Amino acid sequence: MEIVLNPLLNGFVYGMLLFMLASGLTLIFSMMGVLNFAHAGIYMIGAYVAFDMSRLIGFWAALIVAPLVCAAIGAGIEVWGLRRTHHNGHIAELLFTFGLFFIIERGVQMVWGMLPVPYRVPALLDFPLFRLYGVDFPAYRAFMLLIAGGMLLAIRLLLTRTRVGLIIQASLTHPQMVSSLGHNVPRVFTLVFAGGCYLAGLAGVIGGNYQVTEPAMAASLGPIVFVVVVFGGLGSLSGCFVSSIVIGMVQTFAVSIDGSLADLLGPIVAWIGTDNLAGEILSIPVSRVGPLLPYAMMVGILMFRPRGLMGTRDT
Amino acid sequence: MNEAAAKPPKRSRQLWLWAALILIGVAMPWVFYDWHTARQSGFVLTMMSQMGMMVIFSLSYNMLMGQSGLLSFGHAVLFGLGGYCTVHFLEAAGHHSFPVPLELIPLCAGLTGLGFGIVYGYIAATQRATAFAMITLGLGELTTTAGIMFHHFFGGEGGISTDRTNASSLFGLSYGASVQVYYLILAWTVLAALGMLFLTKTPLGAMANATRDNFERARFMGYDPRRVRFLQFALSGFFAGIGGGLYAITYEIVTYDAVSGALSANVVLMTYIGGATFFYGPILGAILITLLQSGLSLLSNAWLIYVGVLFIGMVTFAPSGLAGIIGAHGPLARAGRLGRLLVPYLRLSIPAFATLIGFSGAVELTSFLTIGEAQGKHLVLFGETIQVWTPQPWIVTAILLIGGGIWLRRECRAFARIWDDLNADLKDRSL
Amino acid sequence: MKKYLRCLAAGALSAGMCLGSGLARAEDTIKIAFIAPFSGAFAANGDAWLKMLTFAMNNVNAKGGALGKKFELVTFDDKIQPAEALIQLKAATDQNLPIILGGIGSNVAAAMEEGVEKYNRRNPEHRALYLNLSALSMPLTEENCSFWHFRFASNVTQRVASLIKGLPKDITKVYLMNQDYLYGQGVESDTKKFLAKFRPDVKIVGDEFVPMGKIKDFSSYIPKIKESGAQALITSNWGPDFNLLMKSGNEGGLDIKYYTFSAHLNGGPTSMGPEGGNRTITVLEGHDNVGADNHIPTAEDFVKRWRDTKPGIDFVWTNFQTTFDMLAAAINKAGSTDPLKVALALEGMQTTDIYGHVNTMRKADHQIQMPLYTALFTKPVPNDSEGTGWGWKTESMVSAEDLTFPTACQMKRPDGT
Amino acid sequence: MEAPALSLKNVRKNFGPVEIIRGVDLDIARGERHAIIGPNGAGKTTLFNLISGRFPISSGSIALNGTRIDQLPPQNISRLGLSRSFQITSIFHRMTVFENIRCALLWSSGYRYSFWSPLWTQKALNRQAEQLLDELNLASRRDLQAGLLSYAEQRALEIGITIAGGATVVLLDEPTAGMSHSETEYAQALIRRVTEGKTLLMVEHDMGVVFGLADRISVVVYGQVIASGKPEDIRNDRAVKEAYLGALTE
Repeated sequence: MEIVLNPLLNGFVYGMLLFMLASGLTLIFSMMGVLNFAHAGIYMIGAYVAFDMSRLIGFWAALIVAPLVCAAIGAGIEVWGLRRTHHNGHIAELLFTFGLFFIIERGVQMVWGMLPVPYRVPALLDFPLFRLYGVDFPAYRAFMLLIAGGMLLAIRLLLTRTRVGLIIQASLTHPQMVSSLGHNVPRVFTLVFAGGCYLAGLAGVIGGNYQVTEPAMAASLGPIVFVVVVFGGLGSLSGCFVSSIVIGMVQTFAVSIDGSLADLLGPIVAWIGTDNLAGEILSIPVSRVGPLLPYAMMVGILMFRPRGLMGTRDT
Repeated sequence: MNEAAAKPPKRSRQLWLWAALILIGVAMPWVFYDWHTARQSGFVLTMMSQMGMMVIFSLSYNMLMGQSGLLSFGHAVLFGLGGYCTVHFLEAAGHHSFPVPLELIPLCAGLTGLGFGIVYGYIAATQRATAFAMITLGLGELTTTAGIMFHHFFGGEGGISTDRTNASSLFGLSYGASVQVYYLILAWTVLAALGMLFLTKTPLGAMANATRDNFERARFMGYDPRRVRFLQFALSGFFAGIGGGLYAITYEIVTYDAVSGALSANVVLMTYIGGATFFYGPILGAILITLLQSGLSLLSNAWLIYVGVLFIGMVTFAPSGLAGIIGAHGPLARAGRLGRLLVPYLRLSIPAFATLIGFSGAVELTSFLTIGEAQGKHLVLFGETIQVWTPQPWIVTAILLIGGGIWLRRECRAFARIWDDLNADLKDRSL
Repeated sequence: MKKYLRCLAAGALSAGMCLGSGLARAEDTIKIAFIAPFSGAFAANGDAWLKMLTFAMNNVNAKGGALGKKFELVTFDDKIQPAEALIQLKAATDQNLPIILGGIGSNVAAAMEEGVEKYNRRNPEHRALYLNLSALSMPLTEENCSFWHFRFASNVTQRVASLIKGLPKDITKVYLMNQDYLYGQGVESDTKKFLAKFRPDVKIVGDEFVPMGKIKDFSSYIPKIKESGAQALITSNWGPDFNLLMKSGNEGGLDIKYYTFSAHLNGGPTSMGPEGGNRTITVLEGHDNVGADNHIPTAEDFVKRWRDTKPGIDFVWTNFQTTFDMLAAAINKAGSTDPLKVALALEGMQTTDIYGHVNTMRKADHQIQMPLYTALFTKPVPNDSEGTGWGWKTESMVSAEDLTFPTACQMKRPDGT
Repeated sequence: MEAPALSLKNVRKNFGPVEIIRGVDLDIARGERHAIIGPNGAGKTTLFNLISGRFPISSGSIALNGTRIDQLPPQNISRLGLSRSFQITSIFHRMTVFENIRCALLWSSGYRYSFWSPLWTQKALNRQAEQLLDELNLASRRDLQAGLLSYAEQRALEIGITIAGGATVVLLDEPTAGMSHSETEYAQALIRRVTEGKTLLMVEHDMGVVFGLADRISVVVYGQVIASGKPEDIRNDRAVKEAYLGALTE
């Protein structure tokens, strides 16, 4: 039990962080067809802004303000950038966000320097909440779960109970339909993009001190978020949620497995020997390749089911 | 391809242009020859060699991006694997078990690239558009990590190295001197470019364009778009492999950087900035980006920002890249009206220059505020240290940037009017 | 108004802005090339290295430099890419800068060592000399060793040996965790080797490899470590892989010591902060409190002058000073900056470092032999690191003699030497 | 006896719970010009999509010259000699008009996926493409990007692409939709000319075109063929009248 429960809990926390990032991305992707490469960049900005603000006005105020800053940046990007490239097609939009990511990454280095900044968990939450088989579970992680859960609830309510939410929901599955119904689609686009960036910013605020706030944080998390979104499927928030948790779990569980293919195929490996590439690949334990599994999963699912786990449309 | 339909008189002119470009390539090492020390400029040679292989690489990328409408984020995998194999070939040549002269080793690298292209292409070509992009991203990530993890083939993060003089030569050259390697690269670049140009004029090339424009229609004409994508991917792997082989021959070491996402991203930038809709666009892009990378990075720490802004600017305002901008002047040039644009261009250039300076000033000042500070450097111009903490330079920069920007906007509108008038006039006459 | 005009003129050229000390250079200097990443993921290291190097160089210049000339650094950006480093190598040799400093990133260092070796073979009239400041991987001075490469930092084996020798007697159970690439694998095998040799009483209760830079949450490792009953974790993880590991450990209530190799590098103390206090031990060439701890006036003066420049980081690479001291001595001895003569002069050279120890450049493999320290991140200390309030306090020192190991290097020497 | 050019047997198609095509039986003889008419949303275009393999059918069978084609992907159906056009113009926008036509000729000329035969030396192929351009009256637009053509010209190109490959069975989906009166007349003549000797199945709203071209007409309403016969029979069919009037009064 203890082998399972701890990774389960931690995988869940990590999965929730992924979900906060991925939910915004999936909203943007499903509706506008743009895989926003700059999304993880916004996450990073969120973390850095929160770091600065938590020193000026405290963590709790930063929790409110920093995501709003990110939302404003997102709205700006949509209005002054993406909208202008829209008529050149999705590829151009994707490349636009791709270039934007370059600039954000370098810009952050220019403004905040290249070294990690000491963005720490607020003292109020810096205590172990409970012990599980001798390992502490920090209160901050519980707080993260709380925020992520609250956010999930808020998105659900927003999408199902408000007019804007209904339009967005319809746009997720039938983007052309909604625009032909005469809704101001550009405004909805801006709203969704800003909303997605808000979520990324919020993830940055609570993820920045859960991990390390440094200029490489975006580049290292970005691809994984893509994997989550693509794996979960286009136009499906629940798919996104499931795939976030699955990938969070896979990444955390894989490291606790010490076996390798060689253990299963003992005699064959003995015959091949470990002194060549094939033997080397076979004798690598699962715990070492664990973090690669999501990519393999993504490639696999795209080959055979391009709409992802629970998607409504092909990617 | 637009130029496929180029009119005969233009084609001969183009031919001269290409001949001139090759001639420049041949002459370049001697322009930078240092007669005092009787040495070639190693920097220029290496940079030109880099340009050569990047030209091949980005042209091969454009077989996917421009010609087939496939956005790959893992193209460096094919390039780098070609490079890795070349190192192994050269090592084998050192043990006399690989009797291929150095001149032909890029061809072997190309064949391995083709092999990997077939394997990766089989997986990636199942999808198109964003799904294709994501598959290539995943494959690239997997391969890069494998490159760091496995030692027998990839040599870990230290990479594997070799000696190009191991191999024999058809012409009795040693290939010790970089200038010999440079000419080898130049020859292969020309060959590969011709090869890829040829491919655009074949049924497969035509169908690649067709599936790019409308893959569904292609199916109703009897073609399987997946097969077209697959063949195009594999063939582009062949040329990327040649590029990788030349990389291995030039640097004699291949590390995981050669398969990494950074290089894959770079080739996207090169191809797009150069212009993916024209065959020759990536050539321009590769040359420009290599210049920026090796040249601008000597001057400014923030060179990546400039490249990023250039890229975004291109995506937003000139989606057909540099080649597109040049191409747009074609009709006017043929009509002999290019002179009419001289004054508007001059008018445009002043605010553009001011904005550029304001922008780079802002970037450099910010960069010196943080990074420069970290390096303990000072911003020095004309022997005078600029105090980045004083307001004057910031005010000047802000005036240039904002004022120049507003002025530029106005001039741009005026320019657009003149441009439209001229083109409309031209159209009227031709009808 | 005039001032503004001048600024305008200055702004007019800011597009083509120059790095560093600018255009008005005195011609009569010995220029040294420094090829390092100034952009990309490792740019922070390039910056920090440059700062320390410049300080070390100024110290030598203050004593008169070499051959009556002052030293000057010319920087080249390799973007932590081997290919780019080789282009910049050509740029440096074009500018007749035969002496090249470098050493950030083992991949780049391996490419540079090979590149210089081949370059010298093919251009015997214009050779280059590669002085490696900080790339630690073993092959550089073992199977790939080159006459034209000198390593001015202790290598992986020496570092691991000093860590094992400095391991307190009461620690009997250790857990190994290393990144899954050449460096981490080297540390792991050396750790096992030296534990068996020097500390047969210590039991290895866990041995783990993690993929580099891929793990975002180390908490799944914590139960494993806890369960193993380890008292200490020996890890070569650096950057986020170390910081995240310790963060997860602390949050999970893991009460063990972390024996590391890189926690002292620039940015390390900031990211550890109080969380790393009294539990992080690192192996280093020196730190800002060695002088104060042992009352070495030269070192105290050195640190004081260093801190007066407000560098924001500790001077942990004390071997940078040794590098410049040796280089100046070698150039004086050779009477020129000819790479071959300087290289021959460097072989077997001995100088005294700022702590008063004798450092030797071994002829057989061009590997410096110098003492190493292990230090604990603690407070209070005379000089704290990066303004955190915490700093390094020496735990143990292992002399150069104890870190001298046989080499497998079979160096191909130039003809007639 | 010779198998019909196209034979549909009890073809059904549902999207989710909604059945769009509800058991269509249709035989089209070789060389016949057959028009399908019916109110909007009757499932005419869906029927085309099923025949040409764009969507898989839910049940039933479709045979082309006696060969089952209902399980084949579109490219294989096309190779068996069935070609179709689209209601929404579907051409290669960024290629020239000439290249559009030449691409459509490639498979049937046996080039397949060749990457070794340079197109500029393929005299016969190029001549054939030029000829077709003349036939389509598009010769003057030869080197223009297809996306820049006028609407009527694009429709002509659409038909050109459809018949270029030498298919024996041609499906045209509203070839004259959105055309002016004179354009329609021109298109009608064009269709008559280029489909000479072929089996033609077309969906069309313009009754002038339908009665001008078709040998036989089928009426599709709510996913079923309610009537099929000679033009004059259809004109007098009561069910058809009801369906149409019903549709109009809705």
